[in-house]
Amino acid sequence: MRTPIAFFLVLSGILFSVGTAGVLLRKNALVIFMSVELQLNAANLALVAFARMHGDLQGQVLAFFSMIVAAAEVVVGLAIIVSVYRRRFSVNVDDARELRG
Amino acid sequence: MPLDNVVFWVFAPIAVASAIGMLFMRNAVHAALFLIVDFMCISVMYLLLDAPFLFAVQIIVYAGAIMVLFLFVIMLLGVDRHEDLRERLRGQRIAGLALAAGAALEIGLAVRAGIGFSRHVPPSALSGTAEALAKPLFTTYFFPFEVTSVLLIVAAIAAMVLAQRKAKAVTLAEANARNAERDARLRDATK
Amino acid sequence: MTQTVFRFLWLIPALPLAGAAVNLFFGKRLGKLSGVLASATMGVAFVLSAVLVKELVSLPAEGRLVVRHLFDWIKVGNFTVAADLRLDQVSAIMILVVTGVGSLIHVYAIGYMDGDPRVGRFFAYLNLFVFFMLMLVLGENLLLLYLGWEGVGLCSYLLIGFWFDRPEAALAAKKAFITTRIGDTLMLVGLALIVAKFGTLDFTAIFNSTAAGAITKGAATAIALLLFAGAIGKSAQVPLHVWLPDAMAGPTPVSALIHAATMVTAGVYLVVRMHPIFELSGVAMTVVLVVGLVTAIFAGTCAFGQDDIKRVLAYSTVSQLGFMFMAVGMRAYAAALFMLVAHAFYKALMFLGAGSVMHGTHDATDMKTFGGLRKTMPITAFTFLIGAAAQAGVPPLAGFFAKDAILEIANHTGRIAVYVLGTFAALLSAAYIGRLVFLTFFGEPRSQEAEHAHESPPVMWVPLAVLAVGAAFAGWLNFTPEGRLAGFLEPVAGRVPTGPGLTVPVMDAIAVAVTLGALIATWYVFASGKIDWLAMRERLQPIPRMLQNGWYVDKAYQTVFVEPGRTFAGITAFVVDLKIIDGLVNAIGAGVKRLASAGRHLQTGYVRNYALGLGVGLVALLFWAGVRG
Amino acid sequence: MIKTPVFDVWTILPEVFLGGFAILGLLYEAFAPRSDRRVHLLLAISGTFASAAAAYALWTYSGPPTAMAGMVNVDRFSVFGRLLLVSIAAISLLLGTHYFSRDTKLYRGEFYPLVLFATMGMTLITAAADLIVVFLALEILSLSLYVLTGMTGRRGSNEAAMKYFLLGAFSSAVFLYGIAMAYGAVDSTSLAALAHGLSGQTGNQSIALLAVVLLLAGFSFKAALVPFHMWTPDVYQGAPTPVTGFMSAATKAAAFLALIRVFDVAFQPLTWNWVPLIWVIAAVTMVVGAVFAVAQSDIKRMLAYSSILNAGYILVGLTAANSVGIRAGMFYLVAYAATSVGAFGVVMLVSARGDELTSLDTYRGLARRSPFLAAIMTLFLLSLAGIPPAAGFIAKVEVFSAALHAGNWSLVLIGAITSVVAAFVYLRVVVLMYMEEPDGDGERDTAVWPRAVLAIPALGVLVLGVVPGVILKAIDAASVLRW
Amino acid sequence: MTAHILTITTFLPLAGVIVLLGGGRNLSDQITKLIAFLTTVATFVASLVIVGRFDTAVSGFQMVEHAAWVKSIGLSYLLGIDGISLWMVLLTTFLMPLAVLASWRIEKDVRRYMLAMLILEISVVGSFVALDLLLFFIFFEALLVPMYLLIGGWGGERRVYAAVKFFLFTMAGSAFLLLAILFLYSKSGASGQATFDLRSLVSVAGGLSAGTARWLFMGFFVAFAVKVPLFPLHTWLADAHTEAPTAGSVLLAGVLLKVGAYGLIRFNLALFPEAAKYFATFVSVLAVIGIIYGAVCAIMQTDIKRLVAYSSVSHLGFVVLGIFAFTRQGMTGGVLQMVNHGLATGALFLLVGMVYDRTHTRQLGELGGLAGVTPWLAGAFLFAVFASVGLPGLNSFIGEFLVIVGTFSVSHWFGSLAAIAVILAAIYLLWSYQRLAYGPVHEEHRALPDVSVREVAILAPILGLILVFGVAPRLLTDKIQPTTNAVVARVHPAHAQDAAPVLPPAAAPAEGSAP
Repeated sequence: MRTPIAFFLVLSGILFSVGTAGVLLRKNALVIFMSVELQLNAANLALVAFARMHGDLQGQVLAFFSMIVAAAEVVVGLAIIVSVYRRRFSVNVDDARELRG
Repeated sequence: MPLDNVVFWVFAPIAVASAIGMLFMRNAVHAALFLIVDFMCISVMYLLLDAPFLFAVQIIVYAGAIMVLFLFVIMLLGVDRHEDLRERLRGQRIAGLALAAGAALEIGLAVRAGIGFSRHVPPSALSGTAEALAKPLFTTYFFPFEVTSVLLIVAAIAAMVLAQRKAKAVTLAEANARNAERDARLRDATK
Repeated sequence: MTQTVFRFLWLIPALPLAGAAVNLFFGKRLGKLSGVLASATMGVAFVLSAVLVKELVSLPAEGRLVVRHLFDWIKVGNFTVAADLRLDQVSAIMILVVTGVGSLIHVYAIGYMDGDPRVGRFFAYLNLFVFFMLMLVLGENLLLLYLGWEGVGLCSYLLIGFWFDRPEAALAAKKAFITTRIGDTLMLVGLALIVAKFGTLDFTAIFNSTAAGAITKGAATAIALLLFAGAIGKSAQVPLHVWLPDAMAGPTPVSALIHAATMVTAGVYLVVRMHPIFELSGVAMTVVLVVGLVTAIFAGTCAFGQDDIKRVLAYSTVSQLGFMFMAVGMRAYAAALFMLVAHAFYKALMFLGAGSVMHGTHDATDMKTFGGLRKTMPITAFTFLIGAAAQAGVPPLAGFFAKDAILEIANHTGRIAVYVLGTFAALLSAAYIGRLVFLTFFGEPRSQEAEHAHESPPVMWVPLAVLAVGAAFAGWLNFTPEGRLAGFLEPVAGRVPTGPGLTVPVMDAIAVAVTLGALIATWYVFASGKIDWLAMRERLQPIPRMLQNGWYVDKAYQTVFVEPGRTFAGITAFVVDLKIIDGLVNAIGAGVKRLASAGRHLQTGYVRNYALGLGVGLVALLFWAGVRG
Repeated sequence: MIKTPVFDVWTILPEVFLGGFAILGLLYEAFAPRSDRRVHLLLAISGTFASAAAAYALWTYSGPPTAMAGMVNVDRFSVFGRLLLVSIAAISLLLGTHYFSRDTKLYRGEFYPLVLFATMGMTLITAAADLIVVFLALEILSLSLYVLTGMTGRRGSNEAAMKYFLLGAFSSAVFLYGIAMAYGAVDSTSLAALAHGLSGQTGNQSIALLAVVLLLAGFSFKAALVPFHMWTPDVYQGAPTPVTGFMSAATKAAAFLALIRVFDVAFQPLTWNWVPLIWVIAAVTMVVGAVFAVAQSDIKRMLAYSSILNAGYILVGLTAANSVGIRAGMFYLVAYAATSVGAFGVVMLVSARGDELTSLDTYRGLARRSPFLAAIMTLFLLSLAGIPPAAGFIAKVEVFSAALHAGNWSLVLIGAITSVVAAFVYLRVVVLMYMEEPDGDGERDTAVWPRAVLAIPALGVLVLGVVPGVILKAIDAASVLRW
Repeated sequence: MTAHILTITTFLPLAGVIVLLGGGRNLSDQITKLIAFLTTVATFVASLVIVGRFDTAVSGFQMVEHAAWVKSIGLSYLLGIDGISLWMVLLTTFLMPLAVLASWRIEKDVRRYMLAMLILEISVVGSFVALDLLLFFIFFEALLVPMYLLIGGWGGERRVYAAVKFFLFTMAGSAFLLLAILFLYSKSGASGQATFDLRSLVSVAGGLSAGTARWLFMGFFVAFAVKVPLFPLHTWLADAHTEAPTAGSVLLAGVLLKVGAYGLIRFNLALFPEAAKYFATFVSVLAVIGIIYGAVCAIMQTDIKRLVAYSSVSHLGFVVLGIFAFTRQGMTGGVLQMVNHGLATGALFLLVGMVYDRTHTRQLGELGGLAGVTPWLAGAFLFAVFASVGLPGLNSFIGEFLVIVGTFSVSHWFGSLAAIAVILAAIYLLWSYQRLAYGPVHEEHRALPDVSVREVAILAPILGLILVFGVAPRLLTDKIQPTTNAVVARVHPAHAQDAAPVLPPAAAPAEGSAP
């Protein structure tokens, strides 16, 4: 393969940072959560890239596990967001600030 | 210019672009769609990296299941309206972007220092097909694999505990009314 | 055989102490008896002292020193202070005076204090005073002396303030203690210096090593002056004399005993006792002489300006003490002690007389309201007259010889200035005492009290009589040309080297002339009735008022020391301490609190801010690691 | 032909028990006509006991250091961790039961299985020998805690859940990225392999450093270290009090034990790179924890900051990257766990129904209303302030002397000063309890048996303070990591 | 039985604690007080046994009890006593029953109050006999809590402020103390098991570089300077004394302050003799400032308790000055002064308390003429006042004199300046006494009762001792000296022999004409 591994890593790094930015900038809980998903994917990409670099499959297995984790997290996360919405009819995280100080 | 290079240079920009697109879409649905595009590109990268199985899983699980779930929730909650992107928290936007850039920069630097951009890996014999992955999964990684089951159980309980509650009957109309009223309040607050 | 007697030396102070203890706790039950008891202990102590002194005299002239070791008081490292009693010529004289005059005053007090509800406590304090006074004069080391020194101060405080419900009494008591305390503290430093130089406080050891040249002239001067500061305070010399006139707020027997006969003479005793060191530093001697001279004249003028009979006597005491210090300053220790004894008699006599007068006139003390009392209270008047004459220096009474001896030495040691000024002081003392006598006992009664005055009971006039005898004949102690007393004291005091000067008869003549002149003049002004002295005084203002206020020394101290001091203390306590130091502490606390509330605002409740926090931390760590990696 | 490695299940029996009883609880909840707290409690408690017994059995285990194909460590360190966590869980379960019996409309049967699952995740994390297991275990406990936090569905509780979840997800993404980097650095995620790879220069330093930082961030979030702590006060306040107690004690313990294992084994070769990092974090954490606590008016928030502060102290001990420091940290964890569970237990009893009464004013004159609660609360506060004869004192001595031994005296100085500030915070509560008069009526929650339960941690705090020797020997033995 | 006399003395109050706890709320207040009183008396008796067994020939520690406590960290239960701690212990056990008696009028939470008192006694006595640094620190910290509760629970109007201030000040100090102790401890670990044993740490400290030793000295010093308290760190004292209940003030002044001075000798001098010499001037200056500063502040106080509090600052300055003169007289005088101040100021606070019980005011402006209404109370007050003024024949004088002498031989200036306090003491004490007892009596105070039997029982022993130690100070000094001499010899060997030139024995004075 002609593409240097580093490119993939940099790509994953960029995606990771974009995900970070999403978490920091968006107010919609769902979108924030999506950004987290993006970060997880970035991590996966890095794992797979490293796997390719080392020339073994561990990395891919790890990526597989992380997908499972992501799935589970999504379930819990969406459940929480739904229950929050039921309470305050909003998924805008800026509205939820009764606890502060 | 070899094929894989071309593929990479085609899809990598798309991936980044769609990610950024997600970042700036005022509508949650659009954001979700951009994310799906992003996941697709990543799956292509998997293909380039000899991970056919993950390529499949990525499309099915992520682009398929997970994002559909997202869209479903978005619809369910009826929050597919335009979210105003005006930033009310002082310095949040600048800081956020700066931090993101910083993180990207650091990772880039570390990669350059650790691996270098001219390092090419020889084509490897084993490619991540299903059976190839099955072997470590059921030997070395058997225990973690079992542990994931617990994870899923917990997730299931979570869904039951949190979602399954006698919701106070609230019509979408009411909800939207509240939202409008709240947005107005916030707008005043920001003036 | 002899030491069997000296073994009872400790009883002399112990007896009054016992009396004090009993009176203190059971005074109320004893009632009248308390006075009797107190006087009894004093009497026994006097007899015992007499016996011991007789024994002492029977010893060979060189061996006339008895030291009885009781127990080791302090013992730290090589530094030991023993509770030792020392009986030598000087202390012999002192204990005789203290116990003798003391017991007379005790007896007198029985009558004077009759009817006071707290008489028991009075006699307890009086006895306690005597105990401390005896410790002062019998102590073999400076610390015991200091014990007595402070003890008499305490009792003086208690007795001046005995009628504490009178504010002036309370104030006077405090003033007396604190003023003397200033001197005492310097004296304490002197003690410390002595320990530093000699490593001991025992007289014998100090004298020996002084003789052996253990310390330099400078050190001697320092020590001497510090000790003399103590003497100035106790003996009410300028500039620390201010407490004594106020001390007259106490009961009269107290004034007689403490502020005339005994305590105030402690300073003289101290200097005499420590004379080797004073002599080693010539400077100190000069200082003593000057202070004494100044005081004698200064107090004399003040005494002349007083209307309160007791204040006159108080200032007179100060000036008489000045005479004694003059003598000491000229190394005439014998003369000084002689004067001390004589003064003890006639001044005590006059105070008691004054007390008797007050007793007869319902506690009136203003001489302007007296007059002609010699008719209504003859005994008092007669005895008082003897005392007055003695002080004025009418031969052949005690005062004449005492004062003469001092002036003679001044003259014969070529100190002409001293002689002249001393004579002037003598003139003053004759004058003010004359004024007192004539205003009080002669002329016509000037008030109801004066007319209806009555003689005091025997328990009061008998002591007067006895003292009068003493005042009259104390002179014989030192009658012979070389002086009996002087001879007796010579081993301790040494003999003053005398040079040429006026012959004794000449000086006697001058002295008598001065005295009689003064007396006649005062008679003419105050008793002859030919002159309206009050009017004259008005014409002479402001000088009389200045004399009456003791040259405004009190006011000066008030404005120069007391007020600024109080302000300073106030600033320290309420500005420096509360505002600055404590303020700093509280400020720190407040700072933390402010920081904390700032923290509360950091915790906005916006989850995205929290995420920002995470991000910041993360990136910061990344960079840190990047910098290092 | 695949040859499967041997799996001796003994080595993970404690987790098996926890998970098993959790599932039993779920089945009961699912099929019982109406779920009964007592049955749940019985199941869960027996689960903890079984697990504890199984863990204790491993104390004398002398097989190979790792099992499950090198996925879990078997050493006394993990046994210690399990016993600690399981006992915290047991007490929390008991307190939780009272919490629900007091206010039945908050009651949900899933509480018990979830606590068990969370505990399982925690115990697993202390035994994990491979980063992937660490990650999975971390997720198990996190997910369960998110749910527990939001369980009662009161506004506060579910706002807390959302905050906790979003930030938690963020941090676990970071953590995962760290794992990826670690894998990239040396071709493996097993701790032993990492250690080997990094000590021999085969490993990739700069990528490894990236991994160090990212993983540190992940752990710091769980352990509530500044600046990854900001969720703590809100979540502690919002969560149901028994859950808060469980979280504060158990999560911290798990996170730190994992941190110790990962950094003192896997990144042991990089010690000189990460010690400065945790040095700084420790310093900042202590200052922030101590100072910010001063202005709090809600006891749960105050205790949250105090938990942040204590996390800082533990980290101080860890700056001495050696067995002394580990021992100190472990003892501190025990002391803090007992203290914190107890303190939140008292908070629960004082706050009466639901979680209304958690403002400091509630504690006015508590000594008069219920002397016992006031007394043990004082004991816990003393322990937090590190004043003898409470356990916190010995703990502080341990961590400080460990750090001093490593020469970090300036860090200890900061610690000493912050502990004074902290003392002021705790004093305020004591003042309220003992020196002010009660304004409200008499005490509200007079139940006896939860008090009896609270006597356990109280006793523990006292015993650990007076005769710490009883446990220090064991900790000595446990402070040696096998890999 | 007497083998473990120190343990027994220290923990005897624990018996009382247990009884009170066991008794629960159904003990009547009277019984509670009685139990507390009997316990403290028993403790006092036990401590008398210590005096009986004390061997003057030994300059080191006696009746040492050693037992490993927490092996793994080298913490040991190590008790011992020497000429200094002996009297500190006795002072404590002696004042304690009086303090309990003085608390007889307490009505609020009697049981909790007495518990605090007993626990306080344990921790104070413990900190005097502990020879293991950590053990000492434990007691040292532990005694904060009961005292804090006493002030804050039963004090005056601003009690909470005072209590918290007291706690934080001491806490801040002891933070540095702990740091220093642990530093030494970690150094001691270099050779085998690290330890807190004072005796072995002495050698460890000896091995440190001068710089390190000085830092550690400061660590210890700050903690003890707060407790003493030395000049800039004294502000907690005024508030604490003023707000504390009578017994609290008595113990605070009588005992707690001594812990600081004691610590200076026991630890600072023992561990860091060189540093001690290095800082001697600095400390002495602080002490002298404190002596005068405290006295000056006292002059202007109108609250009599506050006045006595400031006088304590002044008196404790003497103690420290004496200690840091490093002469036998100074050191012995300092220790002696610790005892004396405990008695004199303790008595003063007790009397102030009695006055307050009658008049319910501490403001001198609202008092006056008590000497006429309650002569015995006023008399006792005057006695205590003159004890504090330093009247020869009463205890304080000896201490002050020895300190002045001991300091003077080293520095004329310090000695002389310290002496100024003797004047100031007379000023503020006599002035306050005049306003309290002299002058016309206030109307509402016409019919005040004089001392009751209980009060006599409180005052008689303490006033008696004041007199006894004034006349026979050797009762104390003979036991103190061996230790202090040893300390001086260690810190400043040059002063082991007295600075003053030892003169040839003077020609023996004739004992009468005895052979």
